[in-house]
Amino acid sequence: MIAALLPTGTTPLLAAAVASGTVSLWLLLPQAPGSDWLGHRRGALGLVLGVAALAALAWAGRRLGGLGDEAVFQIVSLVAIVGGAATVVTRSPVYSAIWFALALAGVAGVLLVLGAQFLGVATIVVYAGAILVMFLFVLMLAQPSGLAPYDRVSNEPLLAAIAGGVLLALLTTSIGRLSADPPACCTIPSRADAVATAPVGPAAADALAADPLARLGRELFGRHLLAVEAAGLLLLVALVGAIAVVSRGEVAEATRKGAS
Amino acid sequence: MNPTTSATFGLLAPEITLVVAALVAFLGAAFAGLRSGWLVALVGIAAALVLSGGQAVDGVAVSGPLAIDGFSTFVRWLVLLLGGLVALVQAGDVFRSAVIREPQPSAATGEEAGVFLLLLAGLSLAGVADDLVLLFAGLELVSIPTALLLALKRTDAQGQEASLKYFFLSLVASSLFLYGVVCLYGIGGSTHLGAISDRLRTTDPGTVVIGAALVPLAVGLTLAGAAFRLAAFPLHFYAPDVYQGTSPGNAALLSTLPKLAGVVVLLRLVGLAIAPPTAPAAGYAATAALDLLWPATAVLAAVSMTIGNVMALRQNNLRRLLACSSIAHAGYLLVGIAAASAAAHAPNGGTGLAGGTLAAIAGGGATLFYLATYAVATIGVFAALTYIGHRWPEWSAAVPRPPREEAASVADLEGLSGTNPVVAFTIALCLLSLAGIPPLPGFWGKLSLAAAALEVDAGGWGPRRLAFVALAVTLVVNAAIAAAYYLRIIAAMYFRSTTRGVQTDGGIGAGVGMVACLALLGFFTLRPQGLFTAARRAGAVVLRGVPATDTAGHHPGAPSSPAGSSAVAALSPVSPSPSAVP
Amino acid sequence: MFPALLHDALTVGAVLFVLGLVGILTRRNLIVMFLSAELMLQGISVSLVAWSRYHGDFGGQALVVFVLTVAACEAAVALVFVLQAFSRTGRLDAAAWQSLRDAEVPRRIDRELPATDAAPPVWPQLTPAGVRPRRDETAEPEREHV
Amino acid sequence: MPPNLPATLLVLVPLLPLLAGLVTIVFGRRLGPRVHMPAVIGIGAATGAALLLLVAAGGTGGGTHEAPRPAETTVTLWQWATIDRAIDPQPGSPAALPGIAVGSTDSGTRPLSLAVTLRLDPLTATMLLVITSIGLLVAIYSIGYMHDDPDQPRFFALVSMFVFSMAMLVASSSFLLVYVFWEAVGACSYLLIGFWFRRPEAARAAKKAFLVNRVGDFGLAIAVFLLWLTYGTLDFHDVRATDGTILPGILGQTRLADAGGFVGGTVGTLICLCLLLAASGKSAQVPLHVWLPDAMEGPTPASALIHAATMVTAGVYLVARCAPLFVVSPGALAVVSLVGATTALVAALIGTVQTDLKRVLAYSTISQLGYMFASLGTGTLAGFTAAIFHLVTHACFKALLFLGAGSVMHAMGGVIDMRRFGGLRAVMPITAATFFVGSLALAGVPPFAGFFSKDEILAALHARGWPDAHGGVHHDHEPAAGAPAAVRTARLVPSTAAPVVPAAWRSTAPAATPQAVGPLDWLAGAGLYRGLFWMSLITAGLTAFYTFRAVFMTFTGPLRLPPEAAHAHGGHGPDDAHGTHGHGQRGHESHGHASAPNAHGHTAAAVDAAASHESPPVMTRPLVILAGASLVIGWLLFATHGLGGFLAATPSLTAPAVVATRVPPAFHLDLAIQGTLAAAIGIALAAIGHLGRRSDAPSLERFLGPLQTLFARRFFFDEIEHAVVVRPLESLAWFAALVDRVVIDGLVDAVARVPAALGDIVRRGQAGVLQRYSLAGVAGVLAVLLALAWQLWQ
Repeated sequence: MIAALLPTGTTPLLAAAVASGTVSLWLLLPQAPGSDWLGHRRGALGLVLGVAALAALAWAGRRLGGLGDEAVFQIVSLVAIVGGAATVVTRSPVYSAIWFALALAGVAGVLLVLGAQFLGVATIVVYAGAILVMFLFVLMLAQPSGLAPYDRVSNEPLLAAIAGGVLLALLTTSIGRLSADPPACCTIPSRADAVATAPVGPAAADALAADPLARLGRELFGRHLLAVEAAGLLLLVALVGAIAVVSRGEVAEATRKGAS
Repeated sequence: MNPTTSATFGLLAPEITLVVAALVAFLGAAFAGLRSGWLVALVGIAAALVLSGGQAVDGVAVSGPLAIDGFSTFVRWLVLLLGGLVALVQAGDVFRSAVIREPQPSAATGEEAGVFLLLLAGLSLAGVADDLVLLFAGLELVSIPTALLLALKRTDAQGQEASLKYFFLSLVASSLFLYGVVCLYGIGGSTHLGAISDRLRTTDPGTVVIGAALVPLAVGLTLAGAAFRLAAFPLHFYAPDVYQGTSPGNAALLSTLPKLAGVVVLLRLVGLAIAPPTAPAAGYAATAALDLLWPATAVLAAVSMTIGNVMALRQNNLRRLLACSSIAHAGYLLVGIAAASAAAHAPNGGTGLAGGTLAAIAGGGATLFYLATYAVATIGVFAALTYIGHRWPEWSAAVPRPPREEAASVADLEGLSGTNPVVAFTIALCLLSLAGIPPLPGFWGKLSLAAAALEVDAGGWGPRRLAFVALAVTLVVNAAIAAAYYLRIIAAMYFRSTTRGVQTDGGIGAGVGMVACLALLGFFTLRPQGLFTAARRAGAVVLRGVPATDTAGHHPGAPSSPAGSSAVAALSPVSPSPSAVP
Repeated sequence: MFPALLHDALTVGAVLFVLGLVGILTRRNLIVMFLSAELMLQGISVSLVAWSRYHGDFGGQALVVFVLTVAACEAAVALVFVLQAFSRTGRLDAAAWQSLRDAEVPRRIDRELPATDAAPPVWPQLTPAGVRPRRDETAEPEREHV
Repeated sequence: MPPNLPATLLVLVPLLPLLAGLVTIVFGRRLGPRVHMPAVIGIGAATGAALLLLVAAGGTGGGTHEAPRPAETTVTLWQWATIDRAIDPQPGSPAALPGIAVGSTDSGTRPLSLAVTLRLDPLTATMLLVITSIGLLVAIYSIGYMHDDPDQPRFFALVSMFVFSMAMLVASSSFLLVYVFWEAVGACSYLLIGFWFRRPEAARAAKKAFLVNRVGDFGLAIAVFLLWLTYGTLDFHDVRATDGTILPGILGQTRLADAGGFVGGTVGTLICLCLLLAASGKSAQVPLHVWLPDAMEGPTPASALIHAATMVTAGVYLVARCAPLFVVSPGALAVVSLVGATTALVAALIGTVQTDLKRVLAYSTISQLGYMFASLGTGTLAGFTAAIFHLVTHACFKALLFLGAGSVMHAMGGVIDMRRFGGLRAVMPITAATFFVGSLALAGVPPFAGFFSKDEILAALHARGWPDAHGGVHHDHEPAAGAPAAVRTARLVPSTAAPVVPAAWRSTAPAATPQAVGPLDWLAGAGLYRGLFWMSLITAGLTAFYTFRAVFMTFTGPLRLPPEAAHAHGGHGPDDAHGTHGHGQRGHESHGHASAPNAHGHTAAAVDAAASHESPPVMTRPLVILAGASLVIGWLLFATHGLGGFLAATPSLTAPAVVATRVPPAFHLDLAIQGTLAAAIGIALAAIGHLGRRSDAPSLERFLGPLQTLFARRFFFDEIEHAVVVRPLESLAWFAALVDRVVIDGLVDAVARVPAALGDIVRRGQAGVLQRYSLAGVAGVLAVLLALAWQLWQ
């Protein structure tokens, strides 16, 4: 009967996962202690709800078929999600960054399962290897010790968690509706036609198995060559701009100090 | 799929010129001690304009991820024109910095100019893109340089705060937009816009299911991305703060070029869902997208213009006031988009020209026309503000003269008609155009927007028509409200006297930019027809969903292809020179 | 009929996207905000690759390459902004930047926060004999307003 | 007259003032003392051209018994813009004109061309002559009045630009152009009210005028949109396309020839009400009249030109021009009349207690404009022509009165408060005499101009209130409702040659056209017009009262001059004039020059009468000319019935429904007597209260005048009169003034305040906190997403 109330595309299990995930996120987000009756219990409660949400989410997922695939996918996506959640809720920014590295590992795993080997490796190399390390430097530089007050409170955690929950519900419902029946207007009387006109789909996906890296390269430097050039420009402008901003800031700083 | 060939690069001559100019500016500044980077920028823009002048306007030239058609040519011209005006203002800004000695005079003008040129190149690429990847890359090539310019042009605390806010909010907005792109890709199965359009309009059940599931997300999130660039509700909050915290030249940039990007995105989105004249039928997902898009844009339009205008009423900081006005103008622009998307799926009309497509084109054309007139007027105001630069405070001869203050509030413009009549006249004319006082171009723009809104379902009085009549009335009411605060500025300039001196240390570049905007406004007042026709053609091309073919045909007058030529001929402005009946 | 892998991968992407969004909305540390934004991009990448696999089209993967590039650029720019912000205010707090706001709105100030999660350690102070005990103002736990 | 001459002249009429204005702007400073030359010459030449046009526009008009044929000439200057698709009128609606080729509607690509087209017809010719001739006289007068002002170039440039804009407004042949120049005259008016912008009152008044007018302009904009939606064009005239098809204009002859060519019902009424809103804004009708009294802060010649004679009549012109649109919406017509008569009465009441001479005249202008609207609202040919007739005569005598007031103000050193001077007939005989003539005309005393035009208005109202009394024919047995009433009555005209009462005149009758009944048509009953007639009659009495109160206060009684008067002509240096004109002379405090020792006492005796003198001839000659005109024009135009017959050839007034109401011109002796009696009572009351008294005497001290003992017998009469007539009248007038100030002004202010209050709420959101912004933005996006998902998936 609950299912009847829910819109097509979502299930009670999924809805429960989203709801408990929302509450858990709210509980776990940094908040000033003593702000409500939950007190120190909120962390434990949040963890319990979070685990429940993850379990429900995993249970609500589709069965992938092979046990090996299934297990691998479950594990890497679990790592990604747990890492992501921990990034968001951990108070210390340094730990947060490290959790983010874990999430990246999970995402890389998901990408590998999805057959995007190059992207999986690139994610690790680009993010974990470059960006994250840079940010850790900055963190160490900027925050030598302890927790700053602004790390221990967050901005409107309840409203943000609700917003996130609503968005997640919307997204999962949309995803769930992908396997719904077509709208009444567009059911083609004869299924044979439908099959005949069916374009790429799961069947075409198998084509990916053959030499994906070469195909990706061909795509990138064939059709998307211009975009590659544009990306080069983007990197150039970011580099030059960043340096210019820094140097100008230094000049301004010097002028300010000289003036005072 | 069209491969990228050397011809592709040939079609991109203007953009490549911009990039080369940017490289010259970068390298010159770094290694050759180039000090006048903005001069390089102006030369580069001029060269790009010359090169783009030779491109074909009619027909579609498709190569790789590019589609050079009437729309992209129009966008490119607009980018280069507005870019040139903004560059003039920015160049003036440098001179101003030189006078007030805040940062080193020419510390990084080469870098600034190069970043700006790459911004223009990115915007132009977004205009010519026929592919989601290139569109995304082009849009990011707008966002990141914009944030960098914000940080480069003003390095004090306010400038930093402005750039920080803009950057982080643009992160959120781009992520939302990108998820919308993901949904479009999920529907389309390809990054090619034409392929996405085909899949949107298909009747194949499997694809229709995907479309039905993802269309709300795709429409809503793409709209969110565009709303941030337009500074429209609900992602408008940054505008007043960022405008206030940055230089007038940057404010001129922010209020025009990202808006153009937003309009390009929205028009492309509407165009995706419109069936070309030769297509058999409109598909479920496409019509659903249009049916979702028009109420959303109509509501956002009404809210944006109302919020912007009422918020501007009591502002005293000029840039803050103009930011609120920019929010309001984003709302006006959305009126045209709403009209286009509603008219594109007329309930009684079929596909192609017979249905509401003509009214849709009216909406798209009106949006582009309004954008051009708005941008020229608003750049004119900011150019004048840049040119004014600083004012001396009131002082008596007995005490030492206090330092100059930046002309930032409405009160700082008092008595300007006496001290700088040309500047005051330019500001007044630009503001009157923004207010939509006839016969200035802003009036023609508002008129064409309202007309486009009223053309929706012009056959009967259904609920959609009532909604659009209400939208048009909202527009007119808002124009009346807006007159109040524009008038306040004009009254300050003309009806107050002052003893304060004006510094006009903004530099000659801003002065030239100001006069150029004035001249353009005057020209469009007397001859709006040319711009109007061009905007309408551009709207026709992007909204008709012309199938992307490699044939560069479709000349309006060519009798060779009957279907195409009649379609185009019907779209081109007919002027049978009516004569009065004696 | 509908591939389960697509469904699950999209769900993972959506969860990551939403987590990142919540992070950027709530966390006030500029660096954590940026990491959250990257998390959103990760979610987008996963979704794109999932669709790419479903459609058998490499455009999605190509788009992910560009998303990665953009992320790198954003990282560079964000680093500069964050560093500059830190050098000016000495904090990485997003809410510290409020000087640009409407003239009529007061500055928003957080509730008072204790300096650490635990109760502040108060060290006994030995007063020399014969001298009246004096309160040391500087030893008072610093209470921060943000 | 050569065939091309009218077209050329028509272009010249606006062009010459435009050139004059441009020349003044460009060469203003270099012209030195001859800065007025371009304006005077340009407007003068335009006046000549307008005179010739009046002859050219005569056409076939003039006949009084046969229905006149419409006379119209159009000249297209250039195509402004072309929009490749116009909205076609909804098929089946009256606007679609069945049976006439409406362009190539089948292809759906009928172009809409926005051409700059001028038109010439009797209405335009009349208006052009009024505008240019009053403009010329005002320009000449200003030579004297403004001769010390350092900003003369700006003044003459603005006057020229105003004459240009106003001429274009009445000559343009498209609603869009009308809208453009509607705004342009508003802008000129704004700049002229704020001419002495260093005075905060002037700047405030200018802003108020602009904002109130924006409300009216909003109405016009909506009306233009609705017209476009309904008729698919904005041109007045028919346009012949190259392929020979005729695109019927809204007021074109094709449409006028078709009895059912105009859309009535809800849409028609809505259009008319929007037009009325626009007209109310420009013509200062209740409740948008609040700007006009404040507009008197401008220079007096500008007040005479813009705020008395020409611009404020733009609303009257607009309604008259759109007569066919109004006639099919009797409800809207009734509202027009109601608004007009209410305005007339309220403004007259307020005028009775004003002490500022220019404000008395301002309220009088509002009141007289109300008369014109009341007349227009009758919807009869007589009503329309009477309104234009009154417009013409009113332009004459009101310009005269304003210029006279300006002359007084000029001589009194800028003082305009009637309590501070008196008995001026001794020092300013010409001004006094001409002012007196103007007052007689305004009061409606025969045989002055106002008498005839007011009589026609009263007659028009009377004819609607008591149709039977005018030989009306009852149609108690109406034919089937399906037959077009207008056609029916048109058929009756030649056969009976008697006035016919359209069915719509009676309260329960259906609309004049067979189409939908408008939502307000129940208003248009005879009872309403009876009430309006009585209101107008009372207004006539009040008009006479306040006019002569002003005359007596200003020109009779013992001679008293304010101290500022001594400075008015003490020296002619620019500084002096600047001091008197430029700086807050409206205040009651003694102003003058701070440096000059105030040697003069405040009493009349102390003032050297010689210091103040009659205005120079360049100022008095226009007064004399206008006085002469006020004396003869009414009689001339009435006796020959020239104007009525002339105007009847205006295309707008040849719509069948209008023509059907033709009545033979007649002089209604009973009405004339009633009107004259009302005026006489008003004058008598004013004389009792003010004739020969000190103008600053408070009403309770009236009996302290020097003639007290001689008129001892009047003591009781005065007291009774005071208790029975003056006191109630005064309290009523004060009440009206109070309502005006508090309620209506407050209402206008409130309308302005709502957006500001809303803005203050919205501004709270701009708290400057980054994450607040992102949260709010994401919430908004989520709301949109949820709405979209719900819409598609529900």
